[in-house]
Amino acid sequence: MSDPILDVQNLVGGYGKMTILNGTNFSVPKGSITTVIGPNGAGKSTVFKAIFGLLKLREGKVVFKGRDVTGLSQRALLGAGICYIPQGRNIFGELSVRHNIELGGVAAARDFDLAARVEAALDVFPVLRKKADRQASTLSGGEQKQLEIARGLLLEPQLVLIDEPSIGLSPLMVQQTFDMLKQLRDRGVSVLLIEQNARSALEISDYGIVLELGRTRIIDKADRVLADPRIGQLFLGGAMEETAA
Amino acid sequence: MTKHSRLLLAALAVIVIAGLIIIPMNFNRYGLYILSQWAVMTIAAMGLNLTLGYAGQVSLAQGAFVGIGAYGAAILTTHGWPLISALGFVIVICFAVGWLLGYPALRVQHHYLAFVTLAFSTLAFLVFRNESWLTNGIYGISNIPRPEIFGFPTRKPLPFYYLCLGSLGLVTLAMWWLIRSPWGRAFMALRENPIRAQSLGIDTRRYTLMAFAIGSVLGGIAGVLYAPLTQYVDPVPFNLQLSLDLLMMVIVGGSGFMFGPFLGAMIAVLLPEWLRFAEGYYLMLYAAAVIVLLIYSPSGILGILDRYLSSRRTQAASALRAAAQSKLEAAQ
Amino acid sequence: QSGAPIKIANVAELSGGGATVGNNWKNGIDLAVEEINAKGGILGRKIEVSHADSQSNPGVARAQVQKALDGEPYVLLGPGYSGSVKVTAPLAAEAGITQIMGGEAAELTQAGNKFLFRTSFGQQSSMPKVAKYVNDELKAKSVAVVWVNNDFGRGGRDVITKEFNRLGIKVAADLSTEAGQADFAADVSKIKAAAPDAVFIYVNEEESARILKEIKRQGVTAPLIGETTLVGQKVIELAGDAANGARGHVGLTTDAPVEAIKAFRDRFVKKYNYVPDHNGLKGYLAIYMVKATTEKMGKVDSKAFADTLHGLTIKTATEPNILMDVTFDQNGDIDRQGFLVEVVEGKQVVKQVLPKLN
Amino acid sequence: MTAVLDVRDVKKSFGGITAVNGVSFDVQEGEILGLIGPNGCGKSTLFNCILGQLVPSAGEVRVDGKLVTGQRPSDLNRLGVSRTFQLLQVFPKLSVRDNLILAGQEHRGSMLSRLLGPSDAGLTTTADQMIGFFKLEHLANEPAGGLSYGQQKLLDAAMAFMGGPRLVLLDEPAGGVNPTMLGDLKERLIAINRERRATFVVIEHNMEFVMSLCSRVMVMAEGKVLAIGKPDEIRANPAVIEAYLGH
Amino acid sequence: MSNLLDLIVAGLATGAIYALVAVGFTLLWQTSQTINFAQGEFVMLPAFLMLAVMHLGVPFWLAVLVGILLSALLLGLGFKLLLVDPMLRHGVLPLAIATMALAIGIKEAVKQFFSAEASPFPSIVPAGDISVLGRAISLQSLGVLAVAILAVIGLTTLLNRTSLGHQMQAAAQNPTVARIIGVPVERMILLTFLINAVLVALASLLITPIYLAKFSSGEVLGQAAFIAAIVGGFNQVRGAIAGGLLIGIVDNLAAAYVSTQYRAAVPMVLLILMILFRPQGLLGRAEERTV
Ligand SMILES: Nc1ncnc2c1ncn2[C@@H]1O[C@H](COP(=O)(O)OP(=O)(O)OP(=O)(O)O)[C@@H](O)[C@H]1O
Ligand SMILES: Nc1ncnc2c1ncn2[C@@H]1O[C@H](COP(=O)(O)OP(=O)(O)OP(=O)(O)O)[C@@H](O)[C@H]1O
Ligand SMILES: CC(C)C[C@H](N)C(=O)O
Ligand SMILES: [Mg+2]
Ligand SMILES: [Mg+2]
Repeated sequence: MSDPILDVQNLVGGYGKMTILNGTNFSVPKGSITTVIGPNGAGKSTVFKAIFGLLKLREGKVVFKGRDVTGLSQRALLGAGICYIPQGRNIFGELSVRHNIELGGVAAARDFDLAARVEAALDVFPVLRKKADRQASTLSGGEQKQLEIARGLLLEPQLVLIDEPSIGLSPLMVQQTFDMLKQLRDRGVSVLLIEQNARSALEISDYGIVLELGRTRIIDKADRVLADPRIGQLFLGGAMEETAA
Repeated sequence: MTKHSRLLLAALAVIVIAGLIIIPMNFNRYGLYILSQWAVMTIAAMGLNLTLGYAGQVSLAQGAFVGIGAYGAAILTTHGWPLISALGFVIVICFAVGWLLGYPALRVQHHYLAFVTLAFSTLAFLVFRNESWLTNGIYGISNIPRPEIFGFPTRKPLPFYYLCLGSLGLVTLAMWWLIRSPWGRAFMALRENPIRAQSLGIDTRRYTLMAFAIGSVLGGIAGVLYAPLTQYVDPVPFNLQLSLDLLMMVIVGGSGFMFGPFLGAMIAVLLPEWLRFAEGYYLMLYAAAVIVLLIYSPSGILGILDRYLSSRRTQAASALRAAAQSKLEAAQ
Repeated sequence: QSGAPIKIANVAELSGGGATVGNNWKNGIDLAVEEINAKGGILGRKIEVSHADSQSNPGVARAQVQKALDGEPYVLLGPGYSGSVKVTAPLAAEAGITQIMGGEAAELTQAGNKFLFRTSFGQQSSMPKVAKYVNDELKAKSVAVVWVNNDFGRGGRDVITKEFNRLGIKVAADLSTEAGQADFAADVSKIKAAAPDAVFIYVNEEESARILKEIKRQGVTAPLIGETTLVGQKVIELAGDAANGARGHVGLTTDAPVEAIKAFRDRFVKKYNYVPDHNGLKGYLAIYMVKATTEKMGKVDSKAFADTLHGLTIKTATEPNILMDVTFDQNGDIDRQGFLVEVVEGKQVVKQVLPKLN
Repeated sequence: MTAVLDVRDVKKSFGGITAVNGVSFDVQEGEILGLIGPNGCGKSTLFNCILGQLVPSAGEVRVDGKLVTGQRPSDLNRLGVSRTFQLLQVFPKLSVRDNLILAGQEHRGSMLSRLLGPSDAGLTTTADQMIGFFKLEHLANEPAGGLSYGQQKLLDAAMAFMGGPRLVLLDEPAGGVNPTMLGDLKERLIAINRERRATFVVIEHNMEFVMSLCSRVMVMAEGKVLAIGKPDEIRANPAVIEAYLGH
Repeated sequence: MSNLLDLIVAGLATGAIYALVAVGFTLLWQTSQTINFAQGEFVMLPAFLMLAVMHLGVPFWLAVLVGILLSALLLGLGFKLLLVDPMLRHGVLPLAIATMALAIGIKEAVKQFFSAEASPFPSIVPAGDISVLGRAISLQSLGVLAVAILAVIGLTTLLNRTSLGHQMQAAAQNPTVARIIGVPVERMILLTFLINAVLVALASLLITPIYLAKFSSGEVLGQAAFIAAIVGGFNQVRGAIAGGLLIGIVDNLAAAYVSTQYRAAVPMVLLILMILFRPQGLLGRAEERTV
């Protein structure tokens, strides 16, 4: 693999006494789209939380552009050029759509042209422009997701952590979103993506990572992962089932 | 829960109950009075714990129901009714009023609900104070008799304490049954996610009203014991402060835990007494103690225990996950 | 045994709505105890007072009195709120312990309790004097009555209304107010609308100050009359100019033209840094009542205490710190000099001394 | 034969915005109807109008021929209509098993018998079957709030099946669910459909899932019905491709 | 009729006081979702701090400054660090209860270390009345009203028009998400409490000359402000003004035309009706949400 922008080393951590990540290792090559797949409950989202400093790690390191960023504040991580768009609904329902987007620029540097970026974001998502002055909670599920993506990308990050963006988006919008990620890559931005929509995601990706029970099982070029016969079996989550029974 | 820990719990329960029966036998009047007060307040707090802790309906009116119960008992027993029939009367009244008070909860929640019930508390106080023809107003009702239970007089402090303790026991049993029944689960559903609950066929209206009505009845029962305990009822103790105190008992003890109110009432009723040695500073100490307790465990005293138990459970689940992992590793 | 301290228990409103009352009372007690102990105590025995807080709540008062009685005190002092007195008096009576309290409600001493004593005039004796003054001096035909809606205020209002009725004075407005009330605009505008010949005001000190200010603002000119709580030093301090012209009957006041009281006031201010209200005097006197009674018996005997105090007259000649001659009747009510005062240019001026009856 | 669900001219507007603009359709017993359409076209709002979460501004909803417009969700549920929501909606502090028991208990006995009867309303076995089916055994006693997104989504769907419903409305049940589990979900859905002749309406953006599951698909756009028909017809409909599917 | 006008003007004066206390109340809700049961005590305390400083022989104006500073330190920074930080994540109730305890603590401390007596407090607004609609209204009351309105205008602008304000609201609505997008949540909360602390200090300065400095004066104020905040609309700072003034007027009209014994009931009934039929308050907006 080429020069990594992000290097995740031996992460151990979880929720309370529950250990979810048990020595997770992988790295994200610079200027690539890397997709993480794995069964439900594998710990994919947990890895993202760990990278973004939202999970107390018991062990391990997160290295971004050669610098140890483990446990930095979110503001610092944003400043360093990482952004995180989590799974589920994460908007400020009582604020207007526009204000929600603008808040994406909170961590911006002083010389950052926020207004222009907001306009650009509204260009990318015409629905949001149409509803810019509405209370964000009145948006439909998919529109809220678009809002989150627009807000998350406002700062022009170097590394995007994006957790299942396709949930709730119409096929057309999924396509658009994936196209957007591709464009980002073409501009040199690195993307770390989690998707259950594995096939489409891997198709646009350079690398694929399969995560199970908190550990990376396969790390390879995306097309090879797609073709890997083990994938089908892994998605069954077989091991878990046996132990629990 | 393992069999072992269940046995341990049963043993603990027996010891506590025996303690509550035996130790006070050589208490002085004051000690018995305070303990009786604890039992009475525990009953009222248990009612609020149902409404608030389990069903998630914020109420600042529980004190008013204690008042309704106390006035009901005071008025009726001074007119020659036996306490038990006064109790019956109060239960019916509190159920009905509690049910009605629940209606606003169908429209508004959280702090808005808190304020509607706050308003009710204030109104109840004004009625107690202003409707002299019924309540004797600010002068209050004195010479409230203590009852005879199965021919045993409870005029003396010790028998009356046993009456309070016995009532607490009965109420606890009933509450335990209620909470572990499907009703209990429905109440919690109301608290956790009313919208989802509705779509699962849970008649949130009826359960909300029930939560208010039953909780209020417990407030009323506490009041029925309060009147013969102090043998004098006036409006002052039933102002908003009592409702706030009861709320505090629930939260400090651990809201949504069966035995939270027992501990909460202990903090609210017994702790200030223990702190009296500090004289002018005792209420300051008390306030500080409550604050420190909440800082240490915002989910209340039983929250500490709960954290411990759930971390043990999580540990077990974590071990299971680790086992699965090594199996997976081995399979490769 | 004879050298052991005499234990006295005080239960009072040290916190809550009555804290001002209770703390004055407590301070008065402590001052008296300090004086007595400094001079060797009562019959050679020191006094030891325990203070307990009733939180201004009758239920708590009952618990605290119970606790105090469990400790078998020589005498029980307090509480100051009539309601709290009412719940606790039966307990003390049952235990056979004398209770010297601060309540003013008329009914307290009318229930035949043989162990309960006042430190101030009950409303049944103060209100008729006020009514008489309104009738004889002000020649008012109609009055507005403003009272605080607790047992103190309501009690006073009930007695005075009866007196006014008896004298043929019309109650033109009957206004209840709340403890802690800040805005009296509506009440005063009602007074104004009723256009009475006089206004009777029976509320706590701070509220007195506020209503006086509002009365001044709205330009009500009818004479204002009240009781101790209308014309006290505190009210004058808080109300400023607005207090001028207010009159009232006062049983105990630190402004009384009595040397002993002035001296008391100085001692109190020296110790506590503020001028006490009548509750401070009441607490102080309670302790000297204990002293005088005990010395009269010649022994410390809690059983005989109440009997001795009934019918007892304590004279300043024998006990200077009783401040004014006083007699206790069979109900525990007091007979003592009283004063009719008026606030003139920010000073309480005694207009008339109402002599002790017998 | 009357339709299980009959929706006539339902409209819903919020202030000036018309989210659902006169939608009519019906669903026959045993049918699985797919509901697709671009984001914000009014699908969820339509569900909410049918199920009483929102009161429609106009129009009628009938279940088994009975007019139910504006009825409370809980009453509808006890008529045998259940649903899931687009956003996660579980009871976070209750255990997974309690979530499921709760989902079925109101369909057992009367209010009184539920108070006096057994604490699980006799549903533990059914609940555990459901848990087994969605491979959540190891989490059965965990609070539902600690489940991963996909797991909660599955639990949510499982809850909709607990009361033995006749008509189930699912709002994006597949979102975030792993493809393998999605197969299981589909299987379960079809089994319930076959065994109990339960009827389904499924909002979903996952075309594979919709097209392989549904007998008919309805497409909405801008609050209106754009097309309704067999999956193949819909897939080939140029208007649908334009508005929704893309290429 | 003239009587009615009298009552309304007088009600405005009292209402202004309620409004001023209520502003901080709604601010705390809107920017940290906390309910401060000690808000009344927060208004009571700074006056005593100023009095204490004055006892040391410090001139009034300096004492005022020191009082505001101390208040920011104690009621702003201290409050946030000690109570809010550990409890904020656990929902509204534990913190609300802790503030109830805090209210007891503050009252008792003032009583114990200062006095149980009421004392007068110098007014920074000159005494005297001016004529409004032909009625006398005191300059003090007008001062209170002016400050309340200024505070509301300032805060509304801050919250709705500035990025800082949006960040504050975001931090309150969903701290986790706010953090993710880089809002310094801690700092926003601190700012909230500092603003509130300064506001209560100002309120104390203006209100105490009217209410007198007394350990218990926060009780009435706190409750009135509470009700005013709800009636006006809890989630809108400007609702506090409307709610406060309305409660002040209604209270007076109730006393005059309903019954003095039940005067406290009338605002309560108003409150209940308000909540049932317009829960978002007079000027609040509905908290909408899609399911
Ligand atoms: N807040 C939490 N508290 C406790 N346990 C949690 C919490 N969040 C997740 N878990 C547990 O951690 C494990 C991994 O969760 P995570 O959300 O990382 O899974 P995921 O791989 O993202 O799954 P999905 O594809 O469903 O989103 C799950 O078993 C889940 O039960
Ligand atoms: N409470 C509301 N107030 C105002 N507008 C609303 C409200 N709820 C929904 N809307 C609007 O109604 C339209 C339809 O929303 P709906 O949630 O039904 O869309 P949907 O088809 O479910 O979309 P998605 O696929 O993104 O979930 C949207 O434009 C939305 O903004
Ligand atoms: C408020 C006080 C003056 C109380 C009064 N001593 C009473 O009798 O209740
Ligand atoms: Mg996930
Ligand atoms: Mg939707």
